[in-house]
Formats: sequence, structure tokens, C-alpha cells
Amino acid sequence: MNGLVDIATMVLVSMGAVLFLAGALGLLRFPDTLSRLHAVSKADNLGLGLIVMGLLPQAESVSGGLKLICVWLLAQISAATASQLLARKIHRDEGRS
Amino acid sequence: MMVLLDLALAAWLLALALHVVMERNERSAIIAFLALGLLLGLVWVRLAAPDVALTEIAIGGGGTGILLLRAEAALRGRGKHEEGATRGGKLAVAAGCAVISAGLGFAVLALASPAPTLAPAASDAIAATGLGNPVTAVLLAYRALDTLLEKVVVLLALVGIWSLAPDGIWGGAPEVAPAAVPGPLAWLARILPPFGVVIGVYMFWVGADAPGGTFQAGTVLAAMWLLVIMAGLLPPPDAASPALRLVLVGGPALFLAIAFLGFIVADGFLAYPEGFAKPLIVAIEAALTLSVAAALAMLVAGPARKAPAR
Amino acid sequence: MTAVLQPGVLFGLCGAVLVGIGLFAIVTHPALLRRIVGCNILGAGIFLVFGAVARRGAGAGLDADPVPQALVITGIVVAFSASALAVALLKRLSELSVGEGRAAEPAAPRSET
Amino acid sequence: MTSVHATTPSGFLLVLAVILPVCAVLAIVACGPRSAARIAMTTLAAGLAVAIAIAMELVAGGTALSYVVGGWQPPLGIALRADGLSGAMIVMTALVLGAVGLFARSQYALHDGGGAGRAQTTFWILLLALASALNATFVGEDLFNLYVALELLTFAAVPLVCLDGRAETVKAALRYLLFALLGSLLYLLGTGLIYGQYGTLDLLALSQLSREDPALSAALALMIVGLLAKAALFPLHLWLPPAHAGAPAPASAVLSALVIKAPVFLILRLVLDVAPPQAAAVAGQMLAVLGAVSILFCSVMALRQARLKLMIAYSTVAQIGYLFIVFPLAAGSADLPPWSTIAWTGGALQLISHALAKSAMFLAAGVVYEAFGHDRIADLRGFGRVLPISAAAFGLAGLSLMGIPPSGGFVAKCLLLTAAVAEGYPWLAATILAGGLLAGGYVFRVIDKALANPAAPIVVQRAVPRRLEIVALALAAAAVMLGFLPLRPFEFLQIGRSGVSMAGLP
Amino acid sequence: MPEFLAAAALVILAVTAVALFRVLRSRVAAERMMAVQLLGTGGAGALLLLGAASGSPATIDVALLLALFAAFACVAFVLDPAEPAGEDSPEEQP
Repeated sequence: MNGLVDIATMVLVSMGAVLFLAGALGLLRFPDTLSRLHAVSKADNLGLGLIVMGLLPQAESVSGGLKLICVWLLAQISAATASQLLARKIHRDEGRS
Repeated sequence: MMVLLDLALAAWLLALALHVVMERNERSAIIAFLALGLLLGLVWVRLAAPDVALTEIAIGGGGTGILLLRAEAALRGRGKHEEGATRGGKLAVAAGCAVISAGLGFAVLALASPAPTLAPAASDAIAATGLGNPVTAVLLAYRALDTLLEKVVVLLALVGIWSLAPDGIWGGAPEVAPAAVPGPLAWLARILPPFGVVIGVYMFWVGADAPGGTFQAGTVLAAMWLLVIMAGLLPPPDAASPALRLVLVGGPALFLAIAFLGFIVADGFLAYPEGFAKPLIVAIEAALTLSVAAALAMLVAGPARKAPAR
Repeated sequence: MTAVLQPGVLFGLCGAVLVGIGLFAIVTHPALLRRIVGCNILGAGIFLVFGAVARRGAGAGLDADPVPQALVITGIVVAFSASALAVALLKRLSELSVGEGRAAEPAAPRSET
Repeated sequence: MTSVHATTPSGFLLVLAVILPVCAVLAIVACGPRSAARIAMTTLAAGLAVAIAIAMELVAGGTALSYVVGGWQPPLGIALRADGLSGAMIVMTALVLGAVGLFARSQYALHDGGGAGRAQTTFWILLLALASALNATFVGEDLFNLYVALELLTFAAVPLVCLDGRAETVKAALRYLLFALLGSLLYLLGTGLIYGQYGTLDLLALSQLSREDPALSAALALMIVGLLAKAALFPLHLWLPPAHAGAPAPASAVLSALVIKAPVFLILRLVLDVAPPQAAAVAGQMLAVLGAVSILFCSVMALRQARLKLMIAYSTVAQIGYLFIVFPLAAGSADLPPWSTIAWTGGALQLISHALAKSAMFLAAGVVYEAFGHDRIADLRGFGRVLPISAAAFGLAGLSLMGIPPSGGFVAKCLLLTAAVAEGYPWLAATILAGGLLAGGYVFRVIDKALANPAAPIVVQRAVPRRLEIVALALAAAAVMLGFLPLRPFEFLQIGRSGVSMAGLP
Repeated sequence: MPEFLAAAALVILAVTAVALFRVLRSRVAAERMMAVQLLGTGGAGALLLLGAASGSPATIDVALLLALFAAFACVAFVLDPAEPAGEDSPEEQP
């Protein structure tokens, strides 16, 4: 039983790590700023989500699990705000040049 | 595995610090410095110092970063430059600094072994305080005098910053919000503070028994307040406003009052009566958290830019 | 060799290097704001040395000596206050040198570079 | 670990000396500007009473006062301790602060706003914070507690420099802050190394533990260099003249008389109490060389200044130099500990008499500035006819700086000179004499102007009340009076120094 | 299990470090602003894994704070003077 949970954790965490890797690759490879940054922030957030899902079964208490979810929510908020602000900024920068 | 991780962290830390120093663009250097503050939080976790990690992320990363970014924005293009060193001079200085680093590294390697420690003393004495977090016990019991004086230091820094306002507007409010607040920021300022306040209260509450405490909680609350002010949802307070001044003074004043109470009901100044140590410490921490939050936010906000409302 | 890889030693050495990097910035950077950043790096290095000392002092069921950790927390708050005061002075100085006499002069319109 | 500190019955006085001003700071911030001056003057008076009580307890008990804060024994907790030297410093601080407070109150009454404006309120808060920080430095026994005290001192001193808000004083304040910060950080680094090596920060415990040890020497070197930056010894003095000359007169007086004495005091404690003898000897020689260069170089600089306050500020760096030549002279020997040497007493007297004389000088200069609206020495011909009391204060204070009898400065320099000759340091003796001559040069330059016949009648822009001048004169007179009771402090300064017998004194 | 989690943390840290330097060295100002976001997500992920690996619950609190301050650091975008936002002229009293 415990083994099954552990395997689930391993799979999800591995997938999360791969997504982080994919995000970095996107950052290095994609041609324009907007798609680069979108790739990395989307991939990282999904990766973090998978890690949180993988670690949830390992949480020792309800509050520990809540905190995990909270971390993920904060990352979502942060990513949403940042990408919008960024899009505005890039838009304006292009308008100026 | 952990050794590899530590090595990677160390390499990253040094590379980032070098980047901060070498980067030509000031704003980029400061953003990298902000990242350095967050990274240091990870390092402190590896040093088994979660309390410090929380403080470093909150103050080193959050507070100092925003402070410096604001300053860079205000100074751009007209910063005061003192004469820089020539290339040869820089090399000489770099060599000197390398020697200092090497000497210091040698001193770190040569420190007494087995390392002297107060950990046993701290954990023996903790029963008398009723606390569970030894760092909080050091800050608010064993070395409470340092903490008390440090609160005065923060307050003095604020008095000093306020005194930089021109005579006519002294006691007025700082200017924090930009003229036009972008929509996403206003959204953030509505959605983040509820999280922040809960996290801040949680940090304060667990601080007695687990990592966390008044500085960390205070900084979180300060950041949330600043965010709300920056988004223009609340006006920044006048420095002269009685409410602000009472919040600022409240924490240290309660601390002092309980410290003096020790003369009467306990062994002396800053001694807690037996059995009441923990509730008193929690009370002090509660008041200090609010004072720290107000003081740190106002430190970032800077001197008055508008005349006070009379 | 393995002794060097203990976190308590490794990050202490890191702290020593950060001290050097910070000092270099303080001495050589022409911009005062960057010198303040340098002070902060120097401070971070010093705090890491404290952290290493604390980590080496693990004992009595604690992973580290709490006393140096508490000192670092106090030090971080003091260092932040110092940065805030320095930044405020720097901003005031630049305001005064731009509009000598007109004390509360707002930021002059700047040309984009 | 043996317990080395035990709270003495009147040890609570030390807590009061540190904490009372803190209470007043909070009260002013809470109550607002209107009551600032009243709260401050009351607290300064109370501080003077506490200081005198500490001194009387020291004399009565003949041993140091100690207080273990919160009952937590060092090394875990923090102890406060006052020996004879600390006691003398506390009394001197309280006296000078009280006089400066009186001066500032009368001066602010001259201006519109009645003393509740920005500069005035800030001044009172910072003055009280200085009182707390200085006392905390003098009674601190814990290296980190001393770090916090030093930071408190910095944060109180820096904004004092730029109270008038002009660009040049803000610049001086910023430079001062950066030097002071760098100094504190180096001090903190040394503190960390000492903790890593010995597991304690308690000075008394360290003085019993310390041995020849490279880590300790490195840590002390870092700490002393850091403190030198704060004390403005020769190569690190660049921040001082603009900062001290730019501040308002009462602020200059405390900065020059008191604030830079705190790091000097700590260096004294580190070198004499903690440093292992051999390292202390090397450090002492180097400090003496820097001190001698300070005396000569900055005295010459003082001679060349066109403005009165800048001249006095340079003179401060020069006079601080005398405190550093004490180290090799007071090195002592196997049967004569440092604190029994005449150089020790000479150094302590120099510290105290300089504080009194320099605050008197800055206050007199403040009166001059207040009266004429400028302090250009060349344009002050005949100011002694208009402001005779201030000119007298300046002259009397000058006697002490030059080391002319009778004055505290004379006794101090005479003792140092004797020690230099006796210990075989002719170059230090020559420096002391040359420094006295140069001091004579810059003091007489001003006195000469004061007594000169003005070509045109000198114009007073603002009538200055007698009260202001009398405060300056009283401080100068106190500096001179020190010269009349030279033998009294000898024993007092040895109270609480470890294992000193009270017999066999000069 | 702890070994695996630590290895995953190491991978994430390494990847984040590479991305961070790529972003910091970018010539586009907007890209440099993303550094803090990257470190916020990557650092929080690594910390969660480390916390689970070492079984110290406080590490999750550190991750929580890291995520919170990464979000807070979004205000950095607004502090850029290249933004059209200027400062209001303060009213000065005589």
C-alpha cells in the first residue's frame, strides 16, 4: 500500500522535474521573448503543480497538505500577475521602438 | 546526494553574487540581488536554520529588493557617482579582496574543533520559558536586551528617514503609489493580502514553538500593507498620525513595561515570572509584530512627500 | 576533504568569498547605490559565517546552535534598517543636487535611454 | 562553566542608564513634538542623577557594578558591568549631554516655531538615543550587545549630521553612514569568528580564556579596523570633518565630544582585556603610529582651515590621536598591569578633558555662527569684544587642547609625555610636544582674531542670550578644573579592574 | 525515497539556475524581470522536495514564504521608471 503511494509520488515528481527541464529548454530555444517566457512560466507552474500533487500523499498532516496547496496557489497568482504585467511591458516596448 | 546539492547551491550562490557585482545595468544588478536574497533562503535551509531562512527571504529578498528597486527608479540617470577605480586599481582591489577571502576562509577552516556550542545550554534553559523554539527563546528571553535595543534601532532609522523630509511637509505621508496603477497589480493587491495576512498570523502564532516569529510575521504584514498602498487601494499614513505612532511605539513599549515588571514580580529587568513566561512572551511578540510591520513598511516608503493633514 | 563538504564548512567558505565580493563592490563601484548593494552582499557573507558556526555547533538534539542563528536574525533586521537609511539619504541627496533649494521637487521628466 | 558575573545590589542602575533614555524616545514618538524638549530635559537630568549614583556606588563599594539581564547567566545571556573607567565615561557623558541639552533648548527658543519643528524634535529624539547608545557601549559586556549598541549610536548620530537638510550635509551624512556601516560589519565578522572559536561573547569570560591564537588575532584585527573607521583615526578620518562641521552646533558638540569616544573605548577594552599580550603589543605599536600621524597631519590640516567649525573638527581627529598613543605606553609589565600605569590615567584624562573642551569649543563656535551668520575665521576680527564669554570659553577650552597648565589637557599630556620618556619612546614624546605646539597655533589664530581691533565694527546679526555662552563657558571651565584635581581619578579609574591592589599608587 | 526526492530537488535547482542566468543575461529588459518569478517557482519546488526528503515540516513554511515574496516582487514591474507612471508633484507648504 505504502509502496503504491510512493510510486505515485515518484512518478508525479519525475514528471514535474521533466516539465521544469522542458521549460528551461523552451527558454533557451524559442525565438521571441513572449513565447519564451510563456513557455517557461507555464511549464514551471505545471511542474510545481505535479510536485505538489506528488507530495500531497506524503504530507503528515492536513495543515501540511493545505500549505502545499497554498504554495501552488501563490505560484499561480504570481505567474498570472507577472505574465500580464510582462505582456503589457513588452507591448509598450515594441510600440516605442 | 545532499553533498552534490550543497555544492550546486554554493556554486550558484557565488556565480549569482559575482553577477550582481559585475552587471553593468543597475536595475538588472538589483533584480539579480533580489534573486540572491531568495537563493540565500535555500542556503539557510541547508544550514538547518529555517528561522533565518524565513527572515532572509522576507527581509533580504523582499524588503531590501523593493527598497533598492524604488531607489534605482528614483535615481535613474541622476545618481551620485563618486569617482570609480581605474582598471589597475580594480585589479589591485580584487587581489586584496581575494586575500581577505582566503584568510577568512582559512579562519573558518581553522575554527576550534569540536565546535564550542551553546545548544545544550539553550535547550536546558528552554523549559523555564515554556517555549518550543530555541531561536525564539534566545531572541525574547536569553538575549532579550539585544532584541529590545534592536527595535529601537529600527525606530531610530525611521525617525532619521522621516527627518529627511523638507520642513514644510515633515510629518506628512510618503508617496508610494505610481500615478497610474496597472490593472494586474490592482488585482494582485486584492488577492494576495488575504493569503499574506493569514501566513503572517500563522508565522507569528507558530513562532513560539516552531520556526517563525515576530520578525518574519512582521515583514510579511509589512509587504502586504505596502502592496495595498502601492496599488492605491489605501492611502499611505501621515507620519504624524497618532494611530501610526501608537502602533510603532506599542510593541517596544509593552516589551519595556513587561521588562520593568520583572523588577517587581521576578528576578529583575527582563526576567519573566515563573510560569507566566510563555504568555508574556507571546503578548510581547504580538505587539512587536505589528510594530515591526508598520516600521518596516514605513522604512521602505521613505520620507514625507505630502504635507500632513491637520 | 569530506570535512570541507559539510554544510557547516562549505557555506562558511561561501560566506568568506561573499565577504570578498562585497568588499570589492564597496571599494570599486562608482555608483553609491551599488555600494549599498555591496554592503548587503558583505553582510550576507558575514551572516553565512555565523550560520556555519551555528551549524557546526549542532548538539543536544538541535540541528544547530540557536544563539548565532538568533544573532543573524537581529543582524538582518539591523542591516535592512541601515540600507533603508542609506537609500533615503541617497535619494534626498540626488533631489537636492537636481533642484538646489526646491526641496520637495518631484522627479524631473527623464528622457528614455 | 563558572559563573563570572553576579548581579550587585546597585546593578540595576546600569539598566536604568541604558533604558531610561529609550523610554523617553518612545514617549516622544508617541506624544509628538510638543512635549519633546520637556521630556528630553527631564530624562537628561534623571540620567545625570543615575550617572552620579553609579559613580558614588563605585567609590563606596570599590568594586565594579554588574547586572545579569533577566537572570540569564552569560554566555547564554547578557551581562552589564561598569568599572571605574566606565563610570567616569558615564558621568562625563551625562554632564556633556546635559549641558548640550541646555544649550540646544535655549538656542531653539531663539527661532520661530518654538522648538517643535522637524529639526528640533528629531534632535531631541536622537540626543536621547545617543545617551542610551553611549551608556550601553560603556556598560556592555557582550560583544554582540555592543554591536547593537554601536548600531544604535550610528543610527542616532548620522541623521544629526544632516538636520539642516542642505545638500552638503546630506552628503557628509551619507559618507559617514557608509564608513560606519563598513566598520560595524567588520566588527560583526570578528564577533562571529570569536563565537566560533570560544562559544562565548562575554568580554570577562574571553579575557580569562584568551591565549595566543591566530583566529583570535584575526578576529580582533577585523574588529579593531572596523572600530577605527568609526573612531576616525588617520587614514579613515575622511568622513569626520565635513560631518562634524556641517551639523548644528549642539549636534557637533556631542558628535565630537562623545560619539567617537565609544569606539575608542571599545578598542581600549579589546586590546587591553581580550587580546593576548603579544598581539596586543603589536597592535599597540601600530595604533600608536597611526595616532601619531593623526596628531601631526590633522593638526596641520586644522591650521589651514578657513572655517572655524572645520578647524575644530580637524582638531578632533588630532586629539583622538593622543588616545591611541596610550597603547604602547600603557602596555605595563609583569608586576605593573596596564591600568596602574600613568599612561592609563593620562589617556583616560585626555578622553574626558577632550570631551569637555571640544564640546565647549563647538558650542562657542555655535554662538559665533548664531551671532554673525557665518564662521569664516578671517571675517571674525574682534568678535571677542562682542561675545567676550564665548571667546573666553574658546580660549579656556583651547588651553586644555594645547596642554597648558592648569587644565585637564595639561595633566593628561604631561602624564603621557612622562610615560613616553620613561618607557623609551622619544618619537612619541616629540609628537606630543609638536602636537601641543600645533594646537597652540590653531587656537591662537582664533584668539588673535577675537582680540584684534576690527577695521570696521563687527556686525551682529542676531543677539545671542547670555545663557548660551555660559553653557559653553561652564564646559570649558570644567575642562580646566580637571587640571586642579589630578590625583583623584587615579584610584577611581582602577575600580573593578581585575586583581588590582589599591596600594602602591603614584 | 529521500534520495530520490533530493535528486529531483537537485535537478530542479540545476535547471532553474541555468534558466535564471539565461534570463539575467538577456538583452530584453522585460526578460530580466522574470528572474525572481523563475526562482520563486523553482526554489519553492526544490524546497518542498527537500522538506519531504528530510522530514522537516518547517521547510514547507520557507517554500510558502518564498512563493509569497515572489508574488510580491511583481510590484517590481511597476517600479520601473520606464513605465508611464510618474510621481505626483507634492504640495509644498511655505
